[in-house]
Amino acid sequence: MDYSFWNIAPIILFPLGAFVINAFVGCKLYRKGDFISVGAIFASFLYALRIFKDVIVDQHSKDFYVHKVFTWFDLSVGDFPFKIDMGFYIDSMTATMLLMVTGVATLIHLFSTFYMAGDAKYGKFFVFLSLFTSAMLALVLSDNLLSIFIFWELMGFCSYSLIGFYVEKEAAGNASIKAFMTTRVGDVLFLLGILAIYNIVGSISIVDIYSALAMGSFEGQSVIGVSALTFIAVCLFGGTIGKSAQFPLQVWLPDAMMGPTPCSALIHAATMVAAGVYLSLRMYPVMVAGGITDFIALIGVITAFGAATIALIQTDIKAVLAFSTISQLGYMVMGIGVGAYNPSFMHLITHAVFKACLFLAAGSVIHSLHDHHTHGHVQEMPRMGGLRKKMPYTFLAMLCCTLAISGVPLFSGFVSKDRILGDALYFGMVHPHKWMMIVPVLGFITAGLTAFYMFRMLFLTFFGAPRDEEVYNHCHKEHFSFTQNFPLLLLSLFTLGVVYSGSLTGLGKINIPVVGKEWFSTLITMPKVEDFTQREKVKMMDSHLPEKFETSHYHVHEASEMTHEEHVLHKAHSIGAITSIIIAFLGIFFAYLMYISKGLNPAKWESAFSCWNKALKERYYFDHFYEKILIGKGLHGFNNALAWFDLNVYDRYVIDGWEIIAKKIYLGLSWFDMKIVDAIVDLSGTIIRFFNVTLRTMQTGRIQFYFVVLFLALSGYMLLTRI
Amino acid sequence: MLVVAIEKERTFEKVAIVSFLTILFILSALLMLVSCLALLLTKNIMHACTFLLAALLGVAGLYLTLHADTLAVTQVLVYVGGVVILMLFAVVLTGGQDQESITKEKFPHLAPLFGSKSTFLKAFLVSMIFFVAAASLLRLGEKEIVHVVAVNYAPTIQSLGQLLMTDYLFAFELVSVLLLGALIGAALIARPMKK
Amino acid sequence: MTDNMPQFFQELFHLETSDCLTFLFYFIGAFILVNIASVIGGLATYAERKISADMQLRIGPNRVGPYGLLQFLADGAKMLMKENIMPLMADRFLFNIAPMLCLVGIFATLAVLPISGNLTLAHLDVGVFYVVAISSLVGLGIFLGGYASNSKWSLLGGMRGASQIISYEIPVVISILSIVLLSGGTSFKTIVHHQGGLPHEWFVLHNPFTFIAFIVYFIGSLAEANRAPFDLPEAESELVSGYHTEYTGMKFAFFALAEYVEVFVLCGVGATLFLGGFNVPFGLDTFLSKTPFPLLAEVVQLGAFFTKTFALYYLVIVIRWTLPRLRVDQLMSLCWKYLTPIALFNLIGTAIWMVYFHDQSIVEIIKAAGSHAGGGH
Amino acid sequence: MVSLSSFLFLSFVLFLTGLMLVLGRKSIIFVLIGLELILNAAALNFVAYSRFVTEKLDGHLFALFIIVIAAAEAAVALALAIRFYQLKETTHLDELSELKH
Repeated sequence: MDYSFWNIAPIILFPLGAFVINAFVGCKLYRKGDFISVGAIFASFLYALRIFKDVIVDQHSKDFYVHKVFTWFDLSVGDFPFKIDMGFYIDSMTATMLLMVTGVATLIHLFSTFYMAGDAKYGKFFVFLSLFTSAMLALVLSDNLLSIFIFWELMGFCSYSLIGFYVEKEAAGNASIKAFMTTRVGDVLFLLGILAIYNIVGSISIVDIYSALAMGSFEGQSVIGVSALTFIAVCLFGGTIGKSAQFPLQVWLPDAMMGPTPCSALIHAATMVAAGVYLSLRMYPVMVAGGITDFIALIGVITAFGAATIALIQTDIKAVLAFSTISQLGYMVMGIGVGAYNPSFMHLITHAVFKACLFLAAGSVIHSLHDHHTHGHVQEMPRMGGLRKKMPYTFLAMLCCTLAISGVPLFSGFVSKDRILGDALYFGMVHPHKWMMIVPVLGFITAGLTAFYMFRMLFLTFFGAPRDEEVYNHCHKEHFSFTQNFPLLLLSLFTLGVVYSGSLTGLGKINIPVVGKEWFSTLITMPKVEDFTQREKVKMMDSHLPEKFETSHYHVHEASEMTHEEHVLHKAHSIGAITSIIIAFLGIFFAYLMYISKGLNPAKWESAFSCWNKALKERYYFDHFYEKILIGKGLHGFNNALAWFDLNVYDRYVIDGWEIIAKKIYLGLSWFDMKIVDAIVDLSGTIIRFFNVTLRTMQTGRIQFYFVVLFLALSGYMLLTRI
Repeated sequence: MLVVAIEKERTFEKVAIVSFLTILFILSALLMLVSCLALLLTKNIMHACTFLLAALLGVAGLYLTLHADTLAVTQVLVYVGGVVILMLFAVVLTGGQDQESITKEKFPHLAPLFGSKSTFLKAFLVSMIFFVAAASLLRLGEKEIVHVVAVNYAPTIQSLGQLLMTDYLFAFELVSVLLLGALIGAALIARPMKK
Repeated sequence: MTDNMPQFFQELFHLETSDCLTFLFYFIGAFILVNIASVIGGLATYAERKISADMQLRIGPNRVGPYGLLQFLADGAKMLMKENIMPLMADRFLFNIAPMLCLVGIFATLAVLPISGNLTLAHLDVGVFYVVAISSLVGLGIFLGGYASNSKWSLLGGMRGASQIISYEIPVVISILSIVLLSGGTSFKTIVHHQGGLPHEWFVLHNPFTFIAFIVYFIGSLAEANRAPFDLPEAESELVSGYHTEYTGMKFAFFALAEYVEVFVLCGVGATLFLGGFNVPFGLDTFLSKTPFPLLAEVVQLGAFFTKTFALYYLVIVIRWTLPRLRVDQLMSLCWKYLTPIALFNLIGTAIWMVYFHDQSIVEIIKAAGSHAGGGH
Repeated sequence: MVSLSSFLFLSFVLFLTGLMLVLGRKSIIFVLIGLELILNAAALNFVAYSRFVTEKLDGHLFALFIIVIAAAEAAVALALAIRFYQLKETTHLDELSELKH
């Protein structure tokens, strides 16, 4: 397929077009224009499919990439280069991301037509949804950091507007501002990173950054004392922390659940939060060169473990899912940290799929449970229970996804999480600092916790007796409806591990011939920086230029004897796999004990770990810390200090002082004017009067007298000039 | 009035011509000087006009000595035929010639310079001395020790006509405009006052 | 080759030309011409009285000399004996000078009058121009005469005479200019050479414009000489003979003589300019000059010139006794409103004619057309 | 011999008399006569130089123009004189003092 502009651009332009149409004429259209949004995203899904088929299935070469560029603006003056190019960068990772985003988005659009059916601002929802999807797709396709940053901000805006969709709820407004602000902190760091890169490399296109890295143009450079690479790596990772709600800045994601569930599904589960991880994946070579992989790993594992622990005691179904998202994102970041490049990307894809499915299922559950008193939807798990009979399809989807996320073999979760944990273990063993073993240990514990709280949620909602009779009776039996159940089931279909690993168990033990070899792991590998030095950019519009893509043969040393690391790696993986399976089932068993067979009494546990429990409820006091201390004491204090300075020092001395000086100058000037200028004026007056008197008598009025004067003057002149 | 024959092609011997010319020069110079003197002394305007006539004829004679025959004839035609008669008409039209004597001088001591005949003679002599002194002072004489060459007496009217029509065409046209202006202007100014 | 009278005499007497000798010859030449002119002037008075008498069916002077020919001498003698009276308050100096000026003005023009090929006193290159210039002195003389005699009539006569002469000088000069234009030079010699002997070769019949120029010239010269229809200055009835009322004796004779000689000169110039001057028809003079007696050529040329001049003179006299006198305003309007414009257009006409017909006269054009039509070669 | 300086002398005399007349005489006509003399003096100079020094006819032409312009000037001046007489009944120059301060 030829990668001309009009084969790639429609992916972005369809949702953008839908956004524009809906935004302006949406409300007048039939069904408020939802069919336009769905159709648009489906069209871009088809295009993405076409690219996916070409890149992954046809080319199937690890090094294939397409890089089409056009100059956005060129303000370079003299030898100062200030030229920003925009363009597309498509390689296997982009193709998969495109497919995942468009696929999930299409299904979510479909589901939201069901979920938002009765809503007053029905059309408006789709407007923001389309805008968001186009921004996300553009980010994935873009070839340089600046366009990534632009669409990054656009997504931030869409998430802000969608979180604050139910404007009437005051809490929703606060949550949207909170989300926007916290991500903004991350964005500032991200922008700093971009500027630093531009300052050193002179261009911010990914290809240029890689070639700069290869040529080592970063060495020796330093920004504010810190070595350039580490500074840039930290800043870029700061962006990821902000966007993917990592350790310090994860407070906004739980509150983001105020928005409608499909939006949470799409934005706060599958795509937007994944963007942070996608950025780190893209900039992985910079991170490695920056030497902050350990730091990343630590941040990842802390986030994962912290979020998992908080999820244990959550009662709201969406809160549980929110914290599980944070924890899984923590896993991905840890994967990057420990060097599991491919597994972390795979986990990103698989997590996007089953988390979206979980959220949609939760959405359909919430949608069907009505509370007569508040006329709102019930989200509290204690009021649910026993919905299995009422909502069989939702239950089925929920079950598959919960199995996937808790890492049960045969499911996609296990495939990706196990590889991450394996690499983490290997990382722990190989790492010079022994205490780094904590990373795999916490990783495995978090896996267990995940399994426990997911199944806790499952049992509380679908199993056991219905705790709230009235709600339960009112929930009508669910019959298969295309918009509600089809997306769920399709997504749950994709949670099967075989889809990604090509082997039944996911460990490559039992290969299934039809799917072919491990397509995922072979295609997406860490970008080798050296290859990028000689690849030039191809101008966007002049399609007659053949794209340059080398298909360097990835020399896979087949069955040569295993080097020492690989031996250790293999050993680590086998241990990792076994332990993770054990822990997963352990978690499930505990959940079963506690909630189905009531062997364990949750109340007793709570009382045992009361202080721990309270902390969990307060979400480790992060919110408290931010509101009270960081802002209350820090910012307000700083603000007051500034105000004081402005009032007392600046106004008093600078403004008023100037007034005094002005007065002095004025006095001097007036004196000068009086004494000197006036004197001169009078002088000229007297001179003129003097001349007037003397010259007047000359005019005798007799012509001959004038002749005489004339003649004398002339002759005098003649004589003088001659002598 | 002496009639001098100026041959067109043939040139007399140098001697003849030169002597002719000197005679002519002396006579016309004499005529001019005498008329100038008379002009200075006469009180009667009519006499002044006749003396002016004589002076101008003298100048015409001088032109002849300078081989400017066209100029001499033009001089006679324009001045004698035109200007002097005009002057005479003007004199008659402005009340004859008895205005001269009264001088309304405010500065009596300057009167001699502007009034009586004797001062004129004195003034004239003084100026002559002044001229001689100035000439010697400025060494006018030496500058052009010009040898008197017997220039063949080519008639000038032909070449003058050509010059007028080629190099000085602009001046020629300008003069025509000037004359037109003078013509109309004079006629207009001298119209009798409508009392 | 002799060119003018002094050289003619030198060759005649084969004398070596020295300075004072040439001067002498010029003097002799001048003397002869002046006398001839005065005699002609005198005869003119006689002729006029005879012709006027004849026109009025009376006899005219026949007492003095054969057929009254010597009448003018008698008049001259009378003038000499008359007492020179000068008006009391007259301006003595100007009173005496005025007649002198007139006479000088006229006799000076004789120098250039082209009597014959060799006998003209001086072939001035600016001949025509010179005649016009010097003849303007007459106007001055008349005015001064009028003014100097300190009487109202003579003053009026003098002013009228002067203004008449000045204003008629313009049409005369312009008509002369058209002839000068045709002949390409202002000397009489070139003008005469441009004309042939036979009438059709004369300038008068050269083209219609020159014919009109001749008429304008003739009228102008009449006015310039204060003759006949324009003799206002000495109009007997109103101004008691105008400017020379106070003049008696020889001064009056000067005025009268000046007047008659001026008419002769103007007719001579007219003849030269328009009627072919001393050209003899059928190239007789060139033929005779080759014969042993070159003098005969001169005589023949003289004869041609004088016959033409006297013809014109006769015409002038006849006009005097036929046309009534013009009023002053008619006189002035005739000059400025009719003659001058006609003369100007005439000048432009001749210029156009010259450019268009390449200086050919009508007869030549007809001949050329004829030969051209007949298979011209 | 007749040389340039003699002509210069003559023109100077002319000029001087002209100047005397212009400055000395009270009647307008006298002033104009003086003016004519001055102009003629200049023209004479031109012709003298053209004859003795340059041998070209430009001097003659210049003198020609001087004569023509002098004639025009004389005409206008005399017209003014007549108008002056009509206004002031006298030709005495001192009457012409309106421009006094």
